[in-house]
Amino acid sequence: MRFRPLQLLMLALALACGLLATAPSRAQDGGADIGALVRAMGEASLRELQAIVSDLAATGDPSVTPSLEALAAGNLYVNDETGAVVIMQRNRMYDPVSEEEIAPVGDTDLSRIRVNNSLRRDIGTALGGLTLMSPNTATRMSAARSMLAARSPDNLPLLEEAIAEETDDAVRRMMNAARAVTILGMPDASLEEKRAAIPVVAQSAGREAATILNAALSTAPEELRPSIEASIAGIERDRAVWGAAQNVWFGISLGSVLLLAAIGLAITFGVMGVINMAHGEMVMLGAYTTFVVQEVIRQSAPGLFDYSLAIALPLAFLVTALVGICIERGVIRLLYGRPLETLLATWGISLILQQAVRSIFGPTNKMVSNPSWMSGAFELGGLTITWSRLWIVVFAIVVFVALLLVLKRTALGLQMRAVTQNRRMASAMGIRTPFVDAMTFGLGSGIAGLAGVALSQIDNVSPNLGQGYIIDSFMVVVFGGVGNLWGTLVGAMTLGIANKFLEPYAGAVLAKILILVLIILFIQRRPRGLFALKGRAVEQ
Amino acid sequence: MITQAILRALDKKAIWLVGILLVIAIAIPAGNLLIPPGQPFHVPAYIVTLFGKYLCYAILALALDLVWGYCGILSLGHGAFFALGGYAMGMYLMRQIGDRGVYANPTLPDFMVFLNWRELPWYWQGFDQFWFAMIMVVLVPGILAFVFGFLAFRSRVTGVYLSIMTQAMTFALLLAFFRNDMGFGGNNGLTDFKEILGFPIQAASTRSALFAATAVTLALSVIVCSMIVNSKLGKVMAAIRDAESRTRFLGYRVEYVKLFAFTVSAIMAGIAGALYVPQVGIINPGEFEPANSIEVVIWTAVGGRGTIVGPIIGAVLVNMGKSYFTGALPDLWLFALGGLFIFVTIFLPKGIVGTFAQWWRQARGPRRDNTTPRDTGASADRPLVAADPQPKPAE
Amino acid sequence: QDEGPIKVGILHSLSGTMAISETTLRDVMLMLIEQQNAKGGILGRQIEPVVVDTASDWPLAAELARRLIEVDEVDAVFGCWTSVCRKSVLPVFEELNSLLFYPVQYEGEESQRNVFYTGASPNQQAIPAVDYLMDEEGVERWVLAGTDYVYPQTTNLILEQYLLDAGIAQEDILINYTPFGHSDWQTIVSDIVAFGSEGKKTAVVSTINGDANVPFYRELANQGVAAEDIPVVAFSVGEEELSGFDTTPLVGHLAAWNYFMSVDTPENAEFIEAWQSFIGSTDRVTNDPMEAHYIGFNMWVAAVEAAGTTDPDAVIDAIVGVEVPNLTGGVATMLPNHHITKPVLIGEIQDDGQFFVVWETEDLVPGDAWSDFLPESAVLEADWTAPINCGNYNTQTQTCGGSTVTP
Amino acid sequence: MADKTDTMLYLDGVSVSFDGFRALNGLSIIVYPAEMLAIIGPNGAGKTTMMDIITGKTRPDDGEVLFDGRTDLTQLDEAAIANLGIGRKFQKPTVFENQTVWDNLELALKKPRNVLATLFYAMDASDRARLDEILETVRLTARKNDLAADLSHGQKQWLEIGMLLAQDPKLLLVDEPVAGMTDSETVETAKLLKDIARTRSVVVVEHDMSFVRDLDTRVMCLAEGSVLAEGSLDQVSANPKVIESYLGR
Amino acid sequence: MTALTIRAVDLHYGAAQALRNVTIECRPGRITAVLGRNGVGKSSTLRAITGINSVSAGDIVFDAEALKKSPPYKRARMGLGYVPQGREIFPLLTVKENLETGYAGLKRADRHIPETIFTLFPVLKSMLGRRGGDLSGGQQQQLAIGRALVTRPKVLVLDEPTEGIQPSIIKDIGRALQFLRDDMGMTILLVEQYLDFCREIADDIYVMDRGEIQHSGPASDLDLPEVRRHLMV
Ligand SMILES: Nc1ncnc2c1ncn2[C@@H]1O[C@H](COP(=O)(O)OP(=O)(O)OP(=O)(O)O)[C@@H](O)[C@H]1O
Ligand SMILES: Nc1ncnc2c1ncn2[C@@H]1O[C@H](COP(=O)(O)OP(=O)(O)OP(=O)(O)O)[C@@H](O)[C@H]1O
Ligand SMILES: NC(N)=O
Ligand SMILES: [Mg+2]
Ligand SMILES: [Mg+2]
Repeated sequence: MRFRPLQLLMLALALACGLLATAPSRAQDGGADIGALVRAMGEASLRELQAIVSDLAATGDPSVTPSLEALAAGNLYVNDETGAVVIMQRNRMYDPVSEEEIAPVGDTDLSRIRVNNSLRRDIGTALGGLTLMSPNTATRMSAARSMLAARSPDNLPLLEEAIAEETDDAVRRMMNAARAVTILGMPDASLEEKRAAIPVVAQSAGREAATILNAALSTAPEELRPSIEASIAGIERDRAVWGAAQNVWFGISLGSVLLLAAIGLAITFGVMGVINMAHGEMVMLGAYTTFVVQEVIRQSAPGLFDYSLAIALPLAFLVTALVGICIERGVIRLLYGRPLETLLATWGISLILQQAVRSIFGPTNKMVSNPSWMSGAFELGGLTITWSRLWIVVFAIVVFVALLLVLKRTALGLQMRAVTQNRRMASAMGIRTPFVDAMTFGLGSGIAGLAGVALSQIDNVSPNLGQGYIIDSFMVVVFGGVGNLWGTLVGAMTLGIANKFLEPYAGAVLAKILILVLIILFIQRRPRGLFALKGRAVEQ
Repeated sequence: MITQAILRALDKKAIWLVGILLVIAIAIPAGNLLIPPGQPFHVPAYIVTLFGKYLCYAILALALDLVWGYCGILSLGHGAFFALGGYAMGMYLMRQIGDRGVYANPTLPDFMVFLNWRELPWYWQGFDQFWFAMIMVVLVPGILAFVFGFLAFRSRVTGVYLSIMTQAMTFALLLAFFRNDMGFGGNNGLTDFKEILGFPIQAASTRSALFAATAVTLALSVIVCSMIVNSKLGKVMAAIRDAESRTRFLGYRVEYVKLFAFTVSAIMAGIAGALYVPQVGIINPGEFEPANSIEVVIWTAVGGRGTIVGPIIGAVLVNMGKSYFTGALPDLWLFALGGLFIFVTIFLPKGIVGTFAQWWRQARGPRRDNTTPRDTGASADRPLVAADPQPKPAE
Repeated sequence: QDEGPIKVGILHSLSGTMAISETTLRDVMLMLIEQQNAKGGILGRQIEPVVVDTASDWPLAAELARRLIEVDEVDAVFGCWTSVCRKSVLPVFEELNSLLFYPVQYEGEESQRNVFYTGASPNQQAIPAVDYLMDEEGVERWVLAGTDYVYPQTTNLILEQYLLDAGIAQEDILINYTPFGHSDWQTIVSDIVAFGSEGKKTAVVSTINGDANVPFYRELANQGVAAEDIPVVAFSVGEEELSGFDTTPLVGHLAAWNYFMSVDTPENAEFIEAWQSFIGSTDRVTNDPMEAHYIGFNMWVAAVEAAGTTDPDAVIDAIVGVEVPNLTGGVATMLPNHHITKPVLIGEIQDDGQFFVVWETEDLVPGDAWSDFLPESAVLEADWTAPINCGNYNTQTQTCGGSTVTP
Repeated sequence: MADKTDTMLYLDGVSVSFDGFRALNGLSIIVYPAEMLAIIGPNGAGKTTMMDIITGKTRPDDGEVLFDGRTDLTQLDEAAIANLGIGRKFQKPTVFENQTVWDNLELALKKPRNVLATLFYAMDASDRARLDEILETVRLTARKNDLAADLSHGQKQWLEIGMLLAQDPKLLLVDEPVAGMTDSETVETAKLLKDIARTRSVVVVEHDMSFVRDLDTRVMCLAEGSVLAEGSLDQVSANPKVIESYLGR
Repeated sequence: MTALTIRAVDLHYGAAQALRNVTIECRPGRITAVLGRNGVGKSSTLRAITGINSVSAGDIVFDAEALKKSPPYKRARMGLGYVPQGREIFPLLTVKENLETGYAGLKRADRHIPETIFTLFPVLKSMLGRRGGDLSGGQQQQLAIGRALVTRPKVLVLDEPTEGIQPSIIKDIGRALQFLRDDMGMTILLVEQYLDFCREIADDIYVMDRGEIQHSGPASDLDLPEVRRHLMV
């Protein structure tokens, strides 16, 4: 099993290419047979693979790109029987050299050729050189990025050639940055070249600019120093500003998570006065609904995966609203007029729901994935904004506004408030109190379910999901002022932003403790929360 | 004057309760130590420890009932006072280990040694003395409650706002005690105790003595609580619970009354924690968990709040249930426990004791019920706009 | 007395925060007992499991441990996950002289006569992982990120000393702690990125606990922290944790364990097969603590067979030196310090949620109860065989410290 | 304004507004010891607000509020004001619903209010006699062991009056005492208040003109937060502005 | 023909009986007044009619339909308007919203506030945006009456509506009730302590004592000595 016929050959090749690599050659017909090298990958160990990759790179032949890309992406497979190496993508096979599609040969076993980090890094560098001229913009971009990371003087001619041909602005900027960084690091580059490189580096080398400039500072000639120093100072200034902006953004995004988690509670607790300890479990049910939706989609319609959240949202709302209505009709209904008892009963409900989910779905984490539009990040000035967070912020605001409209602008909203303020009198005014109660609790629960869909995108989907948010949710609602939706919004955002400004100084643990202490002290100043209702009306 | 107040405290119910507790305090240790295993009345060591723990919980629940059931302050952070008392005791027990720790360091507890602490922090000084530790058992929870209460009651933080703030307090303490830097053993807490007052902590006789001490402390707590609630102060507390601002207009200093009840209650909770630690052998930040404090509320509600026996019965029964079910139905016990809570709320709205008392009274003839609050909503609910003072009519 | 079944206690949390990890261990124990019974039990007697739920409540764990031993009269207990659970039940096992098999990696600094530590101690996980990153990936800057509790704190203390000894500058080490269940990782991940973008090759050593890992990795993925740039090596992330999300963006990040489900050995294939059919789902994964229970259980069986009785004292004497196969093709030996020998494997996360082993120790590493990198414990040694018979024997003073003296 | 000394209650230029609405507008009132003042005025004139200010429930934006000619009430809280000897009956009867009628009165009974004193308080025969007497006065003897919650609206009014008596204050503020009482009860109440006013200062707010007539005392009409008219009832009710805004035609 | 009949009703609070065999007939287009001392059961009677308290025996017939155990909101939707004792304003809703709670049982076309309410109680119009709980006692009482009128009731039940209201508005209320009776044909059941007011507007009276009806007859009976006796202390 461990016998590898090609082992010796490979070793020899590796040595040879190691030699070759020291003298960069762009020869198109560099001796080694690409097909044989690719085929050798099928049986190679990790170390051998590393050698093969550098051999393939050394050929300089663009036709090695597909196989290397596939290898890095984990799409390169070997046929266990024939030893043939193929690319598998979306259940179709291609030849790794010619990129032609191959008919599947029976149901032979394919096993994936495994790669590790350092191999992927090697492939990245190798591909960088090979793909700088690729017709695909994204590929060129990542090639330019890997050139920037490599900072090797050897790449300079290649880069310059590519810059001349480049049509895309962003890619050209990245290439220029890579070139400037390389030049700045070269001892033998001319003063003029270096001088020109400084602003380019400062502007486009990203976070590393200061480090690169600092490194250059130590070797730079006297004349260049002031200009490098000025650039560094400029970068530091920018960084401070962007750092603050970043904290605000992080705070808003944490605030939106808190808002989402708390807003359902602002109904069941804030409006209805039910101390709803099962609120977290409603959030959890929403997340599990997302899981089930994704599971069904994965099984039956993988193409719809990007819509999974759109499908999960209404379903999660319905499911949790229904559960909420059942809880209201079954238990809470019997407890109006003694709100504190609801603490006891909903605690019991929360235990039961948790255990039920544990029994049905098992105690372990469930797999919920981000659709493509929820993954990754984009840059905004000096900020890295992740899509998932951005969408959650947007979603939180939409939910908030919708809820505000329901409560303030609809007949149901008015009736909800009337019923919870004086149930008997509301009934005597002709309001169907049982219906309104059920709807109110259902609405609060449904909104918790919506929060669950959002939280499933950033957190664990496990039976404990809800427990992690319940304390924060109560804190937000109380801090903002019970019964005031705006209070909940401002409360969530304040706590989020305060937390994120404290965290860099105090650390996550102390920040959290400090926030709690600040809330306690704040309540001494405003005993009924941020947006306290005032006047006689409250005291009755 | 004081004797009069104590005499008033000992109404028929309280005398019975104290009597039973004192009998238990003698009988169970005797059944464990004097009757050899295998004899019908032998009490296994397991039962002694277990009930010792339950009785500590009972003191805690009674303490909570004093503020919640009688004064309308729903504390969701009483576990914090319990834990602080426990830590004070734990620190004493830690110091008692002396050089018998794994690193044989005569002053530093083991966890400090392996985390490279060089010397004992100032706040650990003195805990090698039992009397000092006992003073701290009372002072630390007492002072925290006093300061917290002073701030909160003076600013008129009431109802759910107060409840959630007590929860914030215990949660902040939880996080703080988790930190190794605090010097309380991080999340592992304090453990590996050897001796208390020179007696080996695992010896059957020590265990029995601790049990007896717990039962006697519970009896004393019953007397103290009974004395408070049967006095005019008890009526003022109930008045505050039901109509806080009206009580002010009668000239009562609501904040001082609350502060008194809260501090007394915190001290009781702290003593309960101190008795608990040597019996279970560990104190860790888990005791600050908000869920633990909520459980205390639940024991009290199940037993019947606003009564003296209720919280004791609730604490013992719920915990017996938990002990039994976690072994008998490990996969289903949460359904059973959750179901129990729902059942009690709906069918026994005044808790076990309250409801039975009502049946009893009804069976004996239609007399007015004026011991337990009618409207269980009470003043802690006042900020909840839903508070609806009248019983719900049939719909 | 030797009639009827032999009882084995299973003391794990089936509810509360730890249920997510521990329920699987209960299940694997049930499977192992079932298998052993199918083989005829031990000493010709069947084994009867007694399951309790510690509900992530540590005083309750102590109470239940006492009940298992005193009331149910079990002969050995397999249980606990967290250190605090172990610490809380430990006095009970000592007092009632019973056996506890503890299957999870922990901070070390402990050896107790009645406890068998079948998980890794820091020298069997953390140190080899750091060696790997230093040697193979050329890492020069380190972020030690952990949940704020004893295991990460101790491990990081050990690692920090180890790194300083290896010539890493203090400013190249960033230590960061987060609360349990921390879910907002934006700031920390961006700090890591910033720390890692100063020119030196940077890696993250994560002792982040259980629940907090999923949001942490999701944030890593979203902020685009690629393993090629800043690899993260974790000690508490296994197959079970990864089954909670899509690992495609995380391919290449690492974990150090003593077992991976992906290890290709006949024993492991058999184990996985048995597990999946026992649990009735081919989606369920196996992980390191499960292997630890597998080893621990087999060791206990072997020791009981050897001693010819379940009597704890006899088993404690018999078990030291017992060798059983582990699942990765080697042999686990129970050492006199009640820890076991283990291989150390470094795996990279794959897009199917499995680990690809990229490195492993040549030899088995013996578990060290007392770290050599902490000044006070470097001189301590645990040896539960005659003549030392001590969990914390001071090799300098040649005395046994504390009260854990020979019984 | 007039001399502050020898006054029991002295309000000068008191104003307060809520969200821009001026509920009291430069209100000035003087009440002397052992004097009764009846206040009438349209709904929303500010009568209850005035009492809120005297008892410390609301802080005035402006103006002077003195008790006994020297104590500045705006600096004190409710309990301190109550302990000075100012008792109040609320417009909407507020009693301790979960306690018995007897306990309600016991709580109100004039005794030291501090924590330890209440803890060790024991009722003696004279206290008991006093409460029995009050129960007779408010006709609740038969219901002394019933919960206050079980009383009818009018009975709660009486209980609150009883509590006011038990407090034995120097200044009584009585907000609409006869609302919901029968005519004969109204007459009784007037007698009771007149009796009290022989030794105490009493401020009564009422809309029931026949009751005010029975009180036979100085009358003041408030409107829009300040004094509209003052004098005997006949003088005031002849005032066209009072007729216009209050009595109607 | 009656619009509302209470026949032989008993009502208990726990073990205590508050109403004994109470029978009241409200004839359409007339104002029926119920009088009695404090605590005789007047409010209990009205709460039995609205369904807030359930009766232990007897019938309540509204519009020829027996109400049995139907909940208050059904009765309200059938056309029963209620002004409770103690106002029972929704404290955190604005005056406007308090009035709008009456829309619940109305057809969409009817969902507006009748102008008569503002002519009767001009103060409400100027305070539409103020929270109900902030109003003065008398303003709240006016709001409570206005709120009941929004539901366009066929039968209006009022529990001491003049309590705490200034004399001029009491007169207005009297006029308004007469207007509702005469021009709108509304049936009105009124509990009142204020005898002069009753004398002026009531058509029929019932006098209660200790939970029982002691006398019934035309409003002119008010001056009979036996009626007076029941109203004395
Ligand atoms: N907190 C508040 N917010 C807004 N307006 C208020 C507030 N409190 C009182 N008001 C207004 O102040 C005015 C005075 O109210 P007040 O209760 O003092 O009247 P009153 O003279 O007692 O009337 P009534 O005879 O009806 O009891 C009223 O118009 C009321 O609506
Ligand atoms: N919720 C209740 N629980 C118990 N008893 C009650 C309740 N409400 C009223 N009662 C009692 O029932 C009797 C009748 O009360 P009701 O409120 O009907 O009197 P009323 O005639 O309206 O008196 P008022 O003129 O004072 O309003 C009273 O004796 C009262 O104490
Ligand atoms: N031992 C641990 N991982 O807590
Ligand atoms: Mg008023
Ligand atoms: Mg009435």
